[in-house]
Amino acid sequence: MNEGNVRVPAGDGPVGASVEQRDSRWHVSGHTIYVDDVILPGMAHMVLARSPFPHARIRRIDLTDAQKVPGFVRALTAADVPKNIYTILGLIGFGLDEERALADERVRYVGEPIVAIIADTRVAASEAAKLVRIDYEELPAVFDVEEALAPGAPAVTEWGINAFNFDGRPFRQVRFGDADAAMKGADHVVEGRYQMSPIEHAPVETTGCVVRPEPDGRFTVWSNTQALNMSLDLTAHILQIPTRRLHFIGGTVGGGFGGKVDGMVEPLATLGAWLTGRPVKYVYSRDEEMIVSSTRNGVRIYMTDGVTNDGLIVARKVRSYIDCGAYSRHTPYAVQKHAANLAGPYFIPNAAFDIYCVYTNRQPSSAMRGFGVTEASFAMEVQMDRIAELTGLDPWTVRFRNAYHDGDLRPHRKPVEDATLIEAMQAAARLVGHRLAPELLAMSSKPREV
Amino acid sequence: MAKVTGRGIAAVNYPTGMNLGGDPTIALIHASTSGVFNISISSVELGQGLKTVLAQIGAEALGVPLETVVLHNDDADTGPYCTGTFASRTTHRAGNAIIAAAEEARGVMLEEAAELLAVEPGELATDGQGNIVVRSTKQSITVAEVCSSAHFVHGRNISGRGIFFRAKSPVDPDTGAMDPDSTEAHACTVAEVEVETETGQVRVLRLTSAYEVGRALNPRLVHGQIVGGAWMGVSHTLYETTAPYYPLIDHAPESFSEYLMPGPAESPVIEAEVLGIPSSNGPYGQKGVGEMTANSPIPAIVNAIYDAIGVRFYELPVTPEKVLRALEERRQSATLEPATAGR
Amino acid sequence: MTESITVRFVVNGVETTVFADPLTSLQTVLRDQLLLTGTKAGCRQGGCGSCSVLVDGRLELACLRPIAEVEGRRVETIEGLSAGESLHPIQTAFVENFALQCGFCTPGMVMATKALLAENAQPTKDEVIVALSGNICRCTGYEPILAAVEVAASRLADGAQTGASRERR
Amino acid sequence: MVGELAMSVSRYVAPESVEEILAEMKEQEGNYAFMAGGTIVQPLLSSGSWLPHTVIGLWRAPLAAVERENGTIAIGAGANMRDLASHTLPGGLSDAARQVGAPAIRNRATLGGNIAIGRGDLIVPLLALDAWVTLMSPSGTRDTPISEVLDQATGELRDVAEGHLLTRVLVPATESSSAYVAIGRKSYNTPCVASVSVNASFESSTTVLTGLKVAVHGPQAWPVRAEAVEQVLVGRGLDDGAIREAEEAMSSVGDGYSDSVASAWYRASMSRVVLRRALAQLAKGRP
Repeated sequence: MNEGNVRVPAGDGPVGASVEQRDSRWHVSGHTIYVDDVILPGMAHMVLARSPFPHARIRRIDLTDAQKVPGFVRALTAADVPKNIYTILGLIGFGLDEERALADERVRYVGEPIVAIIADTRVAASEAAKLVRIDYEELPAVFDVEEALAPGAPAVTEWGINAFNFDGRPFRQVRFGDADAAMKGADHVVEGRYQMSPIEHAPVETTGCVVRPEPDGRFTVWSNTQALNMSLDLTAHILQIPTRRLHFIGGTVGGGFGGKVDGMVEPLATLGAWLTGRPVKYVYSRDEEMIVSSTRNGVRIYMTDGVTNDGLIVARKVRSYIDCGAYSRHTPYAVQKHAANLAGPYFIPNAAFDIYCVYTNRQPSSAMRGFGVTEASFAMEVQMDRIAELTGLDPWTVRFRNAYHDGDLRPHRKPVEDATLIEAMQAAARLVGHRLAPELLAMSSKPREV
Repeated sequence: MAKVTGRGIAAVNYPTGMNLGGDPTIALIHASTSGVFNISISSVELGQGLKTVLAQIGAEALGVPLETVVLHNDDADTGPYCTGTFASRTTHRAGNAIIAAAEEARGVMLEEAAELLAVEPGELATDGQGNIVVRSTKQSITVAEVCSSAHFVHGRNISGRGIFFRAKSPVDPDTGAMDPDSTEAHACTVAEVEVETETGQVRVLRLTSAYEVGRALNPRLVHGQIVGGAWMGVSHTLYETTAPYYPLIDHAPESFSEYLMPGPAESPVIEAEVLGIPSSNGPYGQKGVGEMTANSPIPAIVNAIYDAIGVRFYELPVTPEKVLRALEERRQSATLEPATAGR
Repeated sequence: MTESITVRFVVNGVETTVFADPLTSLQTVLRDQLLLTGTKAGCRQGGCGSCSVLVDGRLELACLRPIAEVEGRRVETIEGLSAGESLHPIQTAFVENFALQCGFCTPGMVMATKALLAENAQPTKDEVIVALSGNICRCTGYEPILAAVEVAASRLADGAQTGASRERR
Repeated sequence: MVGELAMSVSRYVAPESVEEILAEMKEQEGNYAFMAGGTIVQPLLSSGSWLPHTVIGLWRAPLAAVERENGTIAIGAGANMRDLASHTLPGGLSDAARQVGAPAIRNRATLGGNIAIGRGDLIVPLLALDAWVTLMSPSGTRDTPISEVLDQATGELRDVAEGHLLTRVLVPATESSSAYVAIGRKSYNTPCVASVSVNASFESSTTVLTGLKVAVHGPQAWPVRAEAVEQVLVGRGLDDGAIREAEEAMSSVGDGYSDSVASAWYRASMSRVVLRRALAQLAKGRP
């Protein structure tokens, strides 16, 4: 449908009413079936043997001891995976194939999967996974985003440069107005270096799936993915099977926060079910969720604002390094979103942003609640208080003066619609009993008078 | 041991929908013979109340009671395509898709009712209680009767299809010009903190926010996002990291006892007001609220710490160690201005 | 593998016999053998509280007790609290107060609340906080959960009073 | 353990008497693990991380009694944190037990297990109480100071996990003033950043210390007696100067250690803070 005028609810109908959450009676009674609650006859369990090193070459894999564990069923290695090398954003035509479902020659982060063990019980599979003997040659690793881009840094990627390529540049570029000229003309320059930490999603339910091979050649996949169709498409791609063979069931997730969109478990569990003919459960342990699953991006932001004596930001320059870890996953998307949001809710007439997606030997980072924006908001809003302090204005006034209005152009050149920052700030001030100056109270987000 | 308090503010915007678009979500609706409306969709519930709010939207748009709407989101065989639950997109996308599907299904339902009541469909209204009413005469018929008749008398298929789709925006490689969002939500948060100068521990006492997130389709669910997100904001600001010695990977937490998050004792008082100004394109004027709720608390808390002790922090999380080191550096630095602590 | 043993115990009032490796956790037996999957497995490390159950009336984590040590004991799980539509007052309070989002920690929260209110019918807020300090919720920020426990406590206290006054009559 | 060829657990026993436990120990010749509350061992078994040949369950044998006799309190190693918290044990032992984990953990975690991990929070008050432990083995029984079981110089545990059964802990039923102070990153259910236990005797109606025992976890990766602090304070009153010197002495106990919840620097700093707070508690209530 087209975007346009919206419907208005009837008023006495369900929209606008705080009706009870539909699942809540199921949740409180323990009736909700989460993916780990799918327990099937003959079900085997998958546990991964993983890299203990942040960067290493794999010399040899020896399964002899693992195979001796009572209950061992089968091991999967890179050679078993039909399309082992992929990148998840490849599904929407973005990025280069770079990550392997199972590592073959090199591992690039602690916890990278190498061998998938299938056994009768979870304990047996865990035990066998610990008995997979892997001979490694350790390689130098890099963990800092700026060190990773420096000459001579260990190459994390296969193409040698530890940065994602955006339209021929190692960064995404935004240029609006003339930031250099405006910066020179500014009364003050405020510079800051901000660092967002990598953070674990920590859903109480860990990532997982159960796959049952069906007699018609299909696979029923119970998954706690946040995106059923995306996980289905990725599984079909890695297994090189038509999507008609995959029946994904899910829709109820024990906490996501962006952590369950990487499609890490479904392809391997489906392959395991395919090759063993048994239902296979692959659910992350808590330490896997902590150490292996993707995190929020670590982000370093260098932000420079040119400011007038009136507290108006006339120019902003930003260089951000978004740490994707060993593989880019959804981070190039975060770069785009970061680039689109670096002016925040303010009108900044001159802007120049360079945003890097940097590879390091850290566990891959990916989507998490607000990524691309959360760290930008942190930097921008600390920056606003510094501007207030520098210009002798109070923090409210600086924000009101810079707030965007409907019709203002943002650095990405889309005019602002639905602007309501001023109204939100007026309400917040009222809630905490802060008296705003009359001219601030009189403001609105309506288009500026020309 | 001294405890000093401070107050800080932060204001944020947040885009609704996948950056650049290109992210379809489709809904199908069909009626049963007795007037139950089944919505099929593949959008995943994460606990935010998606199934609840989508059923509310469906019932509202169909004009039928909420309890007669059943929502199926569990099966990618029977549910049509959804890009996924992320990017504060799903209520917006799926909600709009459901409205479109509901309009089509409702149109067929009213055609059937019009034929039964010998009036024009335009003369009919639904009362939301399971009846279809002729506006002028107040003559009515139940939705159940209409659905039965559609199936067994006139062979009408009361169903509807809806999609929400924004074509993917290109990005100009040189200027970064793009269309990144459907709408923008806004929030302003005021944080009050207490810093214990002996240990460097920060306690967030209160987070007060005003949220402008379009029309709240289910106010308690919106409030739940705000409160849970505010707690996560506290957690991100003061506790959480997978790399306590960033950028090094040493001592990465492996369990809930090592990975620090605030418990119920550390939760601040959280108050929020939702303004409810409708957006121009969300279902019933909604905007996405799921992701943004952790964003404004973070800088608000950091700014409040500055207000309390006069030290500005640029790296998250602001651990007690960082606070204590900063305070000790100030104490040891004779050249500094008198501390602003305690003001 | 350790030789499996027969273990007899009572689950939600029902005499139950299982045949299992003695060192299998109660959690695994409840979930995989008895299909009582309301007891969740969020970490299997004793760190999340999602497998909270009552053993002989005391709060325990089902992931930490081997099934051999359940012999002769009385185990209560979330499934024992309600039947069909009829919910326990604690469960009703959670529903009405929106004291959950994804719901994964909820059975554990409800069981921890039950253990608390059995020992301390009118807990202070700090006592509730201590009682729930082993149960992790990543969604709600805890505030609605604390509110639900308060409501549940007052309703159960009212109910208990009603019960007692009936007896007096 | 990683690197060794693990064998699945082959045998599980839960004897009803100490004698039977000793007999089993003798029969298995060291290839066994004890399990009491399950809070430590069960997760390792469930994840396949640690699979000893035999697991000896300690819950059936009578090891949980708390008995007072002749100025000594004998605490069974099987007593759990909830039990310990419900008693009024000297030297902050009950306070420390009350702060271990969360209620469900305290209902299971035992004193013996807390000692056997070598880093348990209860070791701090036990060191400051000069506690002794009773160790039984197939070849005999002996009582040993806890400071010898946990090697103060290296942090290594001797004779607790291997070859010996820790049956009870002996602490003096002291009347002396004591305080236990711990700092964590959160209020509840959180690992200690630093903790200290002090036991003091005073000259009557002054704050002059006639005797003092201080144990701390924070300066070193394991709990230790802080003798340097004791030496500074004994014979002096708890005035600001003495406390400042005591804090300096605490700095000499160790530089702290780093883990996921705190760095060595912060631990060392908080070790001084917990000492300061504990001494303040002692001074409170003195004339």
